[in-house]
Amino acid sequence: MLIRVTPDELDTAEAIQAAGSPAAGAINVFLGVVRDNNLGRRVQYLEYDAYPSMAEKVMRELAVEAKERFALEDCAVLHRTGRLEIGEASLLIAVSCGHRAASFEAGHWLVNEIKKKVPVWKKEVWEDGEAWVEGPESLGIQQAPASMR
Amino acid sequence: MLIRVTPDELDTAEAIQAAGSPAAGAINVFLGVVRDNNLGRRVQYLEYDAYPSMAEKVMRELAVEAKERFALEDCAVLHRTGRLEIGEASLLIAVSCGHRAASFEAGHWLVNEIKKKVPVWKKEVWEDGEAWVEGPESLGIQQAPASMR
Amino acid sequence: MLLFASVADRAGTRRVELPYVAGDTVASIRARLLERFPQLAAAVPTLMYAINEEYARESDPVPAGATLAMIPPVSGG
Amino acid sequence: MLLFASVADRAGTRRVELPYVAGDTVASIRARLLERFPQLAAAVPTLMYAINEEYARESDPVPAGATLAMIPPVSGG
Repeated sequence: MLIRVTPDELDTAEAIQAAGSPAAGAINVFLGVVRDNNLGRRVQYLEYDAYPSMAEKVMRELAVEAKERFALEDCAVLHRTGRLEIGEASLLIAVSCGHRAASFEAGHWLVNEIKKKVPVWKKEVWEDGEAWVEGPESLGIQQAPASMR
Repeated sequence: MLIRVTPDELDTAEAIQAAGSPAAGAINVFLGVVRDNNLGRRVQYLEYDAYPSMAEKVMRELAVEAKERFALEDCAVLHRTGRLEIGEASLLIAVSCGHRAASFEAGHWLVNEIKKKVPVWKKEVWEDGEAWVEGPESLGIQQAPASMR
Repeated sequence: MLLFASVADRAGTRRVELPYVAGDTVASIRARLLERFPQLAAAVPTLMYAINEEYARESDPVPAGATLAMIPPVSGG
Repeated sequence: MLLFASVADRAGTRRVELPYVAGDTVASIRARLLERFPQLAAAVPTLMYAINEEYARESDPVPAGATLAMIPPVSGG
Protein backbone atom coordinates (compact mmCIF):
# COMPACT_ATOMS: atom_id res chain seq x y z
CA MET A 1 0.00 0.00 0.00
CA LEU A 2 1.46 3.33 -1.08
CA ILE A 3 0.20 6.49 0.66
CA ARG A 4 1.90 9.84 0.10
CA VAL A 5 1.40 13.59 0.33
CA THR A 6 4.16 15.26 -1.62
CA PRO A 7 5.12 18.48 -3.41
CA ASP A 8 6.64 16.38 -6.22
CA GLU A 9 5.00 15.37 -9.48
CA LEU A 10 2.82 12.25 -9.09
CA ASP A 11 4.15 9.20 -10.91
CA THR A 12 1.39 7.06 -12.40
CA ALA A 13 3.71 4.17 -13.24
CA GLU A 14 4.95 4.05 -9.64
CA ALA A 15 1.39 3.98 -8.30
CA ILE A 16 0.33 1.22 -10.70
CA GLN A 17 3.41 -0.76 -9.75
CA ALA A 18 2.67 -0.29 -6.04
CA ALA A 19 -0.98 -1.26 -6.42
CA GLY A 20 -0.31 -4.28 -8.62
CA SER A 21 -0.62 -7.92 -7.61
CA PRO A 22 -0.37 -11.27 -9.45
CA ALA A 23 -3.98 -11.98 -8.42
CA ALA A 24 -5.27 -8.71 -9.90
CA GLY A 25 -7.19 -8.82 -13.17
CA ALA A 26 -8.15 -5.16 -13.12
CA ILE A 27 -6.39 -1.97 -12.15
CA ASN A 28 -8.30 1.28 -12.00
CA VAL A 29 -6.43 4.56 -11.87
CA PHE A 30 -7.99 7.92 -11.17
CA LEU A 31 -6.21 11.20 -11.73
CA GLY A 32 -7.62 14.46 -10.48
CA VAL A 33 -6.08 17.03 -12.81
CA VAL A 34 -6.03 20.81 -12.85
CA ARG A 35 -8.71 22.06 -15.22
CA ASP A 36 -8.45 25.39 -17.01
CA ASN A 37 -11.88 26.46 -15.76
CA ASN A 38 -14.20 26.12 -12.76
CA LEU A 39 -17.78 27.31 -12.43
CA GLY A 40 -17.35 29.51 -15.47
CA ARG A 41 -14.05 31.18 -14.53
CA ARG A 42 -10.71 30.71 -16.27
CA VAL A 43 -8.22 29.17 -13.86
CA GLN A 44 -4.51 30.04 -14.24
CA TYR A 45 -3.17 27.57 -11.72
CA LEU A 46 -3.99 25.97 -8.36
CA GLU A 47 -2.14 26.14 -5.08
CA TYR A 48 -2.67 23.20 -2.71
CA ASP A 49 -2.24 23.50 1.05
CA ALA A 50 -2.33 20.39 3.26
CA TYR A 51 -1.90 19.11 6.77
CA PRO A 52 0.45 16.44 5.43
CA SER A 53 0.81 14.08 8.39
CA MET A 54 -2.94 14.03 9.07
CA ALA A 55 -3.74 13.84 5.36
CA GLU A 56 -1.60 10.72 5.02
CA LYS A 57 -3.23 9.25 8.11
CA VAL A 58 -6.75 9.80 6.76
CA MET A 59 -5.76 8.57 3.28
CA ARG A 60 -4.35 5.41 4.83
CA GLU A 61 -7.52 4.82 6.86
CA LEU A 62 -9.63 5.23 3.73
CA ALA A 63 -7.34 2.95 1.73
CA VAL A 64 -7.59 0.26 4.40
CA GLU A 65 -11.38 0.60 4.43
CA ALA A 66 -11.55 0.44 0.62
CA LYS A 67 -9.33 -2.64 0.57
CA GLU A 68 -11.71 -4.40 2.96
CA ARG A 69 -14.95 -3.13 1.45
CA PHE A 70 -14.12 -3.89 -2.21
CA ALA A 71 -11.79 -6.89 -1.68
CA LEU A 72 -8.89 -5.01 -3.24
CA GLU A 73 -5.58 -6.73 -3.78
CA ASP A 74 -3.76 -3.48 -3.08
CA CYS A 75 -3.96 0.26 -3.62
CA ALA A 76 -2.04 3.53 -3.81
CA VAL A 77 -3.26 7.02 -2.88
CA LEU A 78 -1.12 10.10 -3.54
CA HIS A 79 -1.91 13.78 -3.20
CA ARG A 80 0.27 16.59 -4.39
CA THR A 81 0.75 19.97 -2.70
CA GLY A 82 2.04 23.37 -3.77
CA ARG A 83 1.56 25.11 -7.09
CA LEU A 84 0.02 22.97 -9.87
CA GLU A 85 -0.31 24.03 -13.48
CA ILE A 86 -3.20 23.17 -15.84
CA GLY A 87 -3.07 19.48 -16.76
CA GLU A 88 -1.00 18.41 -13.75
CA ALA A 89 -2.34 15.72 -11.44
CA SER A 90 -3.23 16.69 -7.87
CA LEU A 91 -4.69 13.33 -6.84
CA LEU A 92 -3.67 9.86 -7.97
CA ILE A 93 -5.50 6.72 -6.91
CA ALA A 94 -4.68 3.23 -8.14
CA VAL A 95 -6.58 0.15 -7.01
CA SER A 96 -6.24 -3.45 -8.10
CA CYS A 97 -8.65 -6.33 -7.70
CA GLY A 98 -9.75 -9.59 -9.21
CA HIS A 99 -12.50 -8.22 -11.42
CA ARG A 100 -13.26 -4.97 -13.11
CA ALA A 101 -16.56 -3.85 -11.56
CA ALA A 102 -15.12 -3.62 -8.05
CA SER A 103 -12.11 -1.69 -9.36
CA PHE A 104 -14.36 1.07 -10.70
CA GLU A 105 -16.50 1.12 -7.55
CA ALA A 106 -13.46 1.24 -5.27
CA GLY A 107 -11.78 4.04 -7.22
CA HIS A 108 -14.95 6.12 -7.27
CA TRP A 109 -15.63 5.54 -3.58
CA LEU A 110 -12.07 6.52 -2.69
CA VAL A 111 -12.16 9.82 -4.63
CA ASN A 112 -15.46 10.75 -3.02
CA GLU A 113 -14.24 9.96 0.50
CA ILE A 114 -10.91 11.69 -0.05
CA LYS A 115 -12.67 14.84 -1.21
CA LYS A 116 -14.83 14.80 1.92
CA LYS A 117 -12.30 13.87 4.59
CA VAL A 118 -8.66 14.49 3.75
CA PRO A 119 -7.29 17.81 5.10
CA VAL A 120 -6.14 19.34 1.82
CA TRP A 121 -7.24 22.67 0.39
CA LYS A 122 -7.01 24.21 -3.05
CA LYS A 123 -6.72 27.86 -3.92
CA GLU A 124 -7.83 28.87 -7.40
CA VAL A 125 -5.80 31.60 -9.00
CA TRP A 126 -7.46 33.58 -11.81
CA GLU A 127 -6.19 36.46 -13.89
CA ASP A 128 -7.91 38.95 -11.60
CA GLY A 129 -7.90 37.33 -8.18
CA GLU A 130 -7.83 34.16 -6.19
CA ALA A 131 -9.92 32.17 -3.73
CA TRP A 132 -9.61 29.24 -1.39
CA VAL A 133 -12.16 26.65 -2.40
CA GLU A 134 -14.09 25.72 0.73
CA GLY A 135 -15.90 22.46 0.34
CA PRO A 136 -15.74 20.40 -2.82
CA GLU A 137 -17.81 22.48 -5.18
CA SER A 138 -17.90 25.97 -3.70
CA LEU A 139 -16.34 29.03 -5.25
CA GLY A 140 -14.68 29.72 -1.92
CA ILE A 141 -14.09 32.97 -0.14
CA GLN A 142 -13.52 35.53 -2.80
CA GLN A 143 -10.67 37.85 -2.15
CA ALA A 144 -9.96 41.17 -3.75
CA PRO A 145 -8.30 41.01 -7.17
CA ALA A 146 -4.53 40.64 -6.87
CA SER A 147 -4.06 44.04 -8.50
CA MET A 148 -5.88 45.75 -5.61
CA ARG A 149 -3.95 44.19 -2.74
CA MET B 1 -8.09 9.95 -29.78
CA LEU B 2 -5.62 7.09 -29.64
CA ILE B 3 -6.77 3.64 -30.82
CA ARG B 4 -4.31 0.80 -31.22
CA VAL B 5 -4.02 -2.99 -31.39
CA THR B 6 -0.39 -3.91 -30.90
CA PRO B 7 1.95 -6.74 -29.88
CA ASP B 8 4.00 -4.20 -27.91
CA GLU B 9 3.77 -3.42 -24.22
CA LEU B 10 1.02 -0.89 -23.48
CA ASP B 11 2.30 2.47 -22.27
CA THR B 12 0.05 4.03 -19.63
CA ALA B 13 1.82 7.40 -19.73
CA GLU B 14 1.31 7.61 -23.50
CA ALA B 15 -2.40 6.82 -23.15
CA ILE B 16 -2.89 9.39 -20.40
CA GLN B 17 -1.04 11.96 -22.48
CA ALA B 18 -3.18 11.16 -25.52
CA ALA B 19 -6.43 11.31 -23.54
CA GLY B 20 -5.56 14.52 -21.70
CA SER B 21 -7.07 17.95 -22.30
CA PRO B 22 -6.77 21.35 -20.57
CA ALA B 23 -10.52 21.20 -19.89
CA ALA B 24 -10.29 17.82 -18.17
CA GLY B 25 -10.56 17.68 -14.39
CA ALA B 26 -10.63 13.89 -14.21
CA ILE B 27 -8.81 11.11 -16.01
CA ASN B 28 -9.84 7.52 -15.49
CA VAL B 29 -7.54 4.74 -16.57
CA PHE B 30 -8.47 1.08 -16.70
CA LEU B 31 -5.96 -1.71 -17.13
CA GLY B 32 -7.03 -5.25 -17.79
CA VAL B 33 -4.11 -7.31 -16.50
CA VAL B 34 -3.20 -10.97 -16.68
CA ARG B 35 -4.25 -12.66 -13.46
CA ASP B 36 -2.50 -15.75 -12.11
CA ASN B 37 -5.81 -17.61 -11.80
CA ASN B 38 -9.21 -17.96 -13.47
CA LEU B 39 -12.22 -19.93 -12.30
CA GLY B 40 -10.06 -21.81 -9.85
CA ARG B 41 -7.20 -22.76 -12.21
CA ARG B 42 -3.64 -21.45 -12.05
CA VAL B 43 -2.84 -19.54 -15.22
CA GLN B 44 0.75 -19.54 -16.53
CA TYR B 45 0.30 -16.99 -19.27
CA LEU B 46 -2.23 -15.79 -21.85
CA GLU B 47 -2.00 -15.72 -25.61
CA TYR B 48 -4.15 -13.10 -27.38
CA ASP B 49 -5.34 -13.48 -30.94
CA ALA B 50 -7.04 -10.59 -32.75
CA TYR B 51 -8.47 -9.43 -36.03
CA PRO B 52 -6.41 -6.25 -35.71
CA SER B 53 -7.92 -4.03 -38.40
CA MET B 54 -11.50 -4.84 -37.39
CA ALA B 55 -10.63 -4.64 -33.68
CA GLU B 56 -9.29 -1.11 -34.16
CA LYS B 57 -12.38 -0.18 -36.17
CA VAL B 58 -14.76 -1.42 -33.44
CA MET B 59 -12.65 0.17 -30.70
CA ARG B 60 -12.78 3.48 -32.54
CA GLU B 61 -16.57 3.26 -32.97
CA LEU B 62 -16.96 2.56 -29.25
CA ALA B 63 -14.60 5.40 -28.33
CA VAL B 64 -16.58 7.82 -30.50
CA GLU B 65 -19.82 6.66 -28.90
CA ALA B 66 -18.35 6.98 -25.38
CA LYS B 67 -17.07 10.47 -26.15
CA GLU B 68 -20.55 11.54 -27.17
CA ARG B 69 -22.46 9.66 -24.47
CA PHE B 70 -20.31 10.78 -21.52
CA ALA B 71 -19.16 14.18 -22.84
CA LEU B 72 -15.54 13.07 -22.79
CA GLU B 73 -12.79 15.50 -23.66
CA ASP B 74 -10.80 12.69 -25.23
CA CYS B 75 -9.91 9.04 -24.83
CA ALA B 76 -7.45 6.27 -25.67
CA VAL B 77 -8.14 2.55 -26.15
CA LEU B 78 -5.32 0.07 -26.66
CA HIS B 79 -5.35 -3.72 -26.80
CA ARG B 80 -2.30 -5.91 -26.81
CA THR B 81 -1.87 -9.19 -28.71
CA GLY B 82 0.47 -12.16 -28.47
CA ARG B 83 1.87 -13.78 -25.35
CA LEU B 84 1.26 -11.90 -22.09
CA GLU B 85 2.76 -12.83 -18.75
CA ILE B 86 1.08 -12.49 -15.33
CA GLY B 87 0.77 -8.82 -14.38
CA GLU B 88 1.06 -7.49 -17.93
CA ALA B 89 -1.72 -5.28 -19.29
CA SER B 90 -3.83 -6.59 -22.16
CA LEU B 91 -6.29 -3.70 -22.29
CA LEU B 92 -5.67 -0.04 -21.55
CA ILE B 93 -8.41 2.57 -21.55
CA ALA B 94 -7.93 6.22 -20.62
CA VAL B 95 -10.76 8.75 -20.65
CA SER B 96 -10.77 12.39 -19.64
CA CYS B 97 -13.68 14.65 -18.81
CA GLY B 98 -14.69 17.66 -16.80
CA HIS B 99 -15.84 15.84 -13.70
CA ARG B 100 -15.06 12.56 -12.02
CA ALA B 101 -18.37 10.68 -12.03
CA ALA B 102 -18.59 10.59 -15.83
CA SER B 103 -14.97 9.44 -16.07
CA PHE B 104 -15.74 6.33 -14.02
CA GLU B 105 -18.97 5.65 -15.93
CA ALA B 106 -17.28 6.07 -19.30
CA GLY B 107 -14.36 3.83 -18.41
CA HIS B 108 -16.65 1.12 -17.11
CA TRP B 109 -18.99 1.34 -20.11
CA LEU B 110 -16.04 1.10 -22.49
CA VAL B 111 -14.56 -2.02 -20.88
CA ASN B 112 -17.92 -3.75 -20.93
CA GLU B 113 -18.56 -2.89 -24.59
CA ILE B 114 -15.04 -3.82 -25.64
CA LYS B 115 -15.38 -7.22 -23.98
CA LYS B 116 -18.63 -7.80 -25.86
CA LYS B 117 -17.77 -6.49 -29.31
CA VAL B 118 -14.08 -6.26 -30.15
CA PRO B 119 -12.75 -9.26 -32.13
CA VAL B 120 -10.00 -10.33 -29.75
CA TRP B 121 -9.60 -13.75 -28.15
CA LYS B 122 -7.57 -15.01 -25.24
CA LYS B 123 -6.13 -18.45 -24.75
CA GLU B 124 -5.36 -19.50 -21.20
CA VAL B 125 -2.30 -21.64 -20.77
CA TRP B 126 -2.09 -23.78 -17.63
CA GLU B 127 0.55 -26.20 -16.47
CA ASP B 128 -1.40 -29.16 -17.90
CA GLY B 129 -3.26 -27.76 -20.90
CA GLU B 130 -4.72 -24.73 -22.56
CA ALA B 131 -8.06 -23.38 -23.77
CA TRP B 132 -9.46 -20.59 -25.85
CA VAL B 133 -11.82 -18.57 -23.72
CA GLU B 134 -15.06 -18.26 -25.65
CA GLY B 135 -17.20 -15.45 -24.35
CA PRO B 136 -16.14 -13.20 -21.53
CA GLU B 137 -16.38 -15.55 -18.56
CA SER B 138 -16.35 -19.05 -20.02
CA LEU B 139 -13.67 -21.65 -19.46
CA GLY B 140 -13.48 -22.13 -23.20
CA ILE B 141 -13.00 -25.28 -25.18
CA GLN B 142 -10.80 -27.50 -23.13
CA GLN B 143 -8.07 -29.15 -25.06
CA ALA B 144 -6.06 -32.16 -24.12
CA PRO B 145 -3.16 -31.50 -21.76
CA ALA B 146 -0.09 -30.36 -23.67
CA SER B 147 1.77 -33.47 -22.59
CA MET B 148 -0.75 -35.67 -24.42
CA ARG B 149 -0.64 -33.89 -27.76
CA MET C 1 -11.79 -16.00 -45.56
CA LEU C 2 -10.23 -15.25 -42.17
CA LEU C 3 -10.30 -17.67 -39.25
CA PHE C 4 -9.31 -16.88 -35.67
CA ALA C 5 -8.61 -18.42 -32.28
CA SER C 6 -10.26 -21.83 -31.71
CA VAL C 7 -11.65 -21.91 -35.27
CA ALA C 8 -8.21 -21.31 -36.77
CA ASP C 9 -6.76 -24.00 -34.50
CA ARG C 10 -9.39 -26.54 -35.55
CA ALA C 11 -8.98 -25.74 -39.24
CA GLY C 12 -5.20 -25.67 -38.93
CA THR C 13 -5.10 -22.41 -40.88
CA ARG C 14 -5.92 -18.71 -40.39
CA ARG C 15 -6.74 -17.98 -44.02
CA VAL C 16 -8.80 -19.88 -46.57
CA GLU C 17 -9.22 -18.83 -50.20
CA LEU C 18 -12.77 -19.61 -51.36
CA PRO C 19 -14.10 -18.14 -54.61
CA TYR C 20 -17.30 -16.13 -54.06
CA VAL C 21 -19.92 -16.09 -56.83
CA ALA C 22 -22.80 -13.72 -57.46
CA GLY C 23 -25.63 -14.55 -55.07
CA ASP C 24 -23.34 -15.95 -52.39
CA THR C 25 -24.30 -15.18 -48.83
CA VAL C 26 -22.42 -15.69 -45.57
CA ALA C 27 -24.35 -18.94 -45.12
CA SER C 28 -23.62 -20.33 -48.58
CA ILE C 29 -19.91 -19.62 -48.28
CA ARG C 30 -19.88 -21.08 -44.78
CA ALA C 31 -21.42 -24.28 -46.22
CA ARG C 32 -18.50 -24.57 -48.66
CA LEU C 33 -16.06 -23.94 -45.82
CA LEU C 34 -17.62 -26.82 -43.82
CA GLU C 35 -17.23 -29.18 -46.80
CA ARG C 36 -13.51 -28.55 -46.61
CA PHE C 37 -13.30 -28.40 -42.80
CA PRO C 38 -16.07 -30.60 -41.35
CA GLN C 39 -14.37 -30.30 -37.94
CA LEU C 40 -15.66 -26.70 -37.78
CA ALA C 41 -19.32 -27.78 -37.65
CA ALA C 42 -19.41 -27.82 -33.85
CA ALA C 43 -18.35 -24.16 -33.75
CA VAL C 44 -21.09 -22.90 -36.09
CA PRO C 45 -23.82 -22.30 -33.46
CA THR C 46 -21.63 -19.74 -31.65
CA LEU C 47 -20.07 -18.04 -34.68
CA MET C 48 -20.56 -14.45 -35.73
CA TYR C 49 -19.45 -13.09 -39.10
CA ALA C 50 -17.85 -9.96 -40.51
CA ILE C 51 -17.85 -8.70 -44.07
CA ASN C 52 -15.11 -6.14 -44.66
CA GLU C 53 -14.62 -5.67 -40.89
CA GLU C 54 -18.32 -5.06 -40.24
CA TYR C 55 -20.48 -7.53 -38.29
CA ALA C 56 -22.87 -9.28 -40.72
CA ARG C 57 -25.80 -11.72 -40.70
CA GLU C 58 -25.86 -15.21 -42.17
CA SER C 59 -28.27 -14.03 -44.85
CA ASP C 60 -26.15 -11.05 -45.95
CA PRO C 61 -24.80 -11.17 -49.51
CA VAL C 62 -21.01 -11.21 -49.82
CA PRO C 63 -19.80 -8.94 -52.63
CA ALA C 64 -17.00 -10.18 -54.89
CA GLY C 65 -13.62 -9.26 -53.45
CA ALA C 66 -15.01 -8.80 -49.94
CA THR C 67 -13.16 -10.12 -46.91
CA LEU C 68 -15.29 -12.54 -44.91
CA ALA C 69 -14.29 -13.44 -41.34
CA MET C 70 -15.56 -16.09 -38.94
CA ILE C 71 -15.77 -14.55 -35.46
CA PRO C 72 -15.90 -16.94 -32.49
CA PRO C 73 -17.27 -15.52 -29.22
CA VAL C 74 -14.88 -12.72 -28.32
CA SER C 75 -12.91 -12.72 -25.07
CA GLY C 76 -10.69 -9.66 -25.16
CA GLY C 77 -10.00 -7.25 -22.35
CA MET D 1 -2.12 25.20 17.13
CA LEU D 2 -2.05 24.68 13.37
CA LEU D 3 -3.92 26.88 10.90
CA PHE D 4 -4.42 26.15 7.22
CA ALA D 5 -5.61 27.64 3.93
CA SER D 6 -8.04 30.57 4.33
CA VAL D 7 -7.73 30.53 8.12
CA ALA D 8 -3.94 30.76 7.97
CA ASP D 9 -4.26 33.59 5.44
CA ARG D 10 -6.66 35.55 7.65
CA ALA D 11 -4.53 35.04 10.75
CA GLY D 12 -1.33 35.81 8.86
CA THR D 13 0.30 32.73 10.37
CA ARG D 14 0.18 28.93 10.09
CA ARG D 15 1.17 28.20 13.66
CA VAL D 16 0.05 29.72 16.96
CA GLU D 17 1.49 28.77 20.35
CA LEU D 18 -1.28 28.80 22.95
CA PRO D 19 -0.73 27.23 26.40
CA TYR D 20 -3.33 24.54 27.18
CA VAL D 21 -4.39 24.04 30.78
CA ALA D 22 -6.11 21.11 32.47
CA GLY D 23 -9.81 21.19 31.59
CA ASP D 24 -9.25 22.95 28.25
CA THR D 25 -11.49 21.81 25.41
CA VAL D 26 -11.36 22.57 21.70
CA ALA D 27 -13.95 25.28 22.32
CA SER D 28 -12.12 26.98 25.20
CA ILE D 29 -8.85 27.08 23.27
CA ARG D 30 -10.65 28.34 20.19
CA ALA D 31 -12.09 31.17 22.32
CA ARG D 32 -8.55 32.25 23.26
CA LEU D 33 -7.51 32.04 19.61
CA LEU D 34 -10.35 34.37 18.64
CA GLU D 35 -9.24 36.92 21.27
CA ARG D 36 -5.92 37.16 19.46
CA PHE D 37 -7.36 36.85 15.95
CA PRO D 38 -10.89 38.30 15.96
CA GLN D 39 -10.82 38.22 12.15
CA LEU D 40 -11.23 34.43 12.35
CA ALA D 41 -14.72 34.68 13.89
CA ALA D 42 -16.44 34.51 10.51
CA ALA D 43 -14.76 31.18 9.76
CA VAL D 44 -15.88 29.46 12.99
CA PRO D 45 -19.25 28.15 11.75
CA THR D 46 -17.56 26.06 9.04
CA LEU D 47 -14.52 24.87 11.02
CA MET D 48 -13.71 21.32 11.97
CA TYR D 49 -10.99 20.38 14.46
CA ALA D 50 -8.30 17.78 14.87
CA ILE D 51 -6.47 16.70 18.02
CA ASN D 52 -3.25 14.83 17.24
CA GLU D 53 -4.36 14.32 13.61
CA GLU D 54 -7.73 12.88 14.57
CA TYR D 55 -11.01 14.71 13.90
CA ALA D 56 -12.45 16.00 17.20
CA ARG D 57 -15.57 17.73 18.57
CA GLU D 58 -15.74 21.20 20.11
CA SER D 59 -16.44 19.65 23.48
CA ASP D 60 -13.46 17.26 23.42
CA PRO D 61 -10.75 17.85 26.04
CA VAL D 62 -7.32 18.73 24.68
CA PRO D 63 -4.53 16.92 26.59
CA ALA D 64 -1.38 18.84 27.48
CA GLY D 65 1.16 18.63 24.67
CA ALA D 66 -1.47 17.72 22.08
CA THR D 67 -1.46 19.28 18.64
CA LEU D 68 -4.72 21.06 17.88
CA ALA D 69 -5.57 21.99 14.28
CA MET D 70 -8.30 24.16 12.80
CA ILE D 71 -9.65 22.44 9.69
CA PRO D 72 -11.56 24.62 7.20
CA PRO D 73 -13.86 22.77 4.76
CA VAL D 74 -11.56 20.53 2.78
CA SER D 75 -11.23 20.79 -0.99
CA GLY D 76 -8.59 18.31 -2.05
CA GLY D 77 -8.66 16.00 -4.99
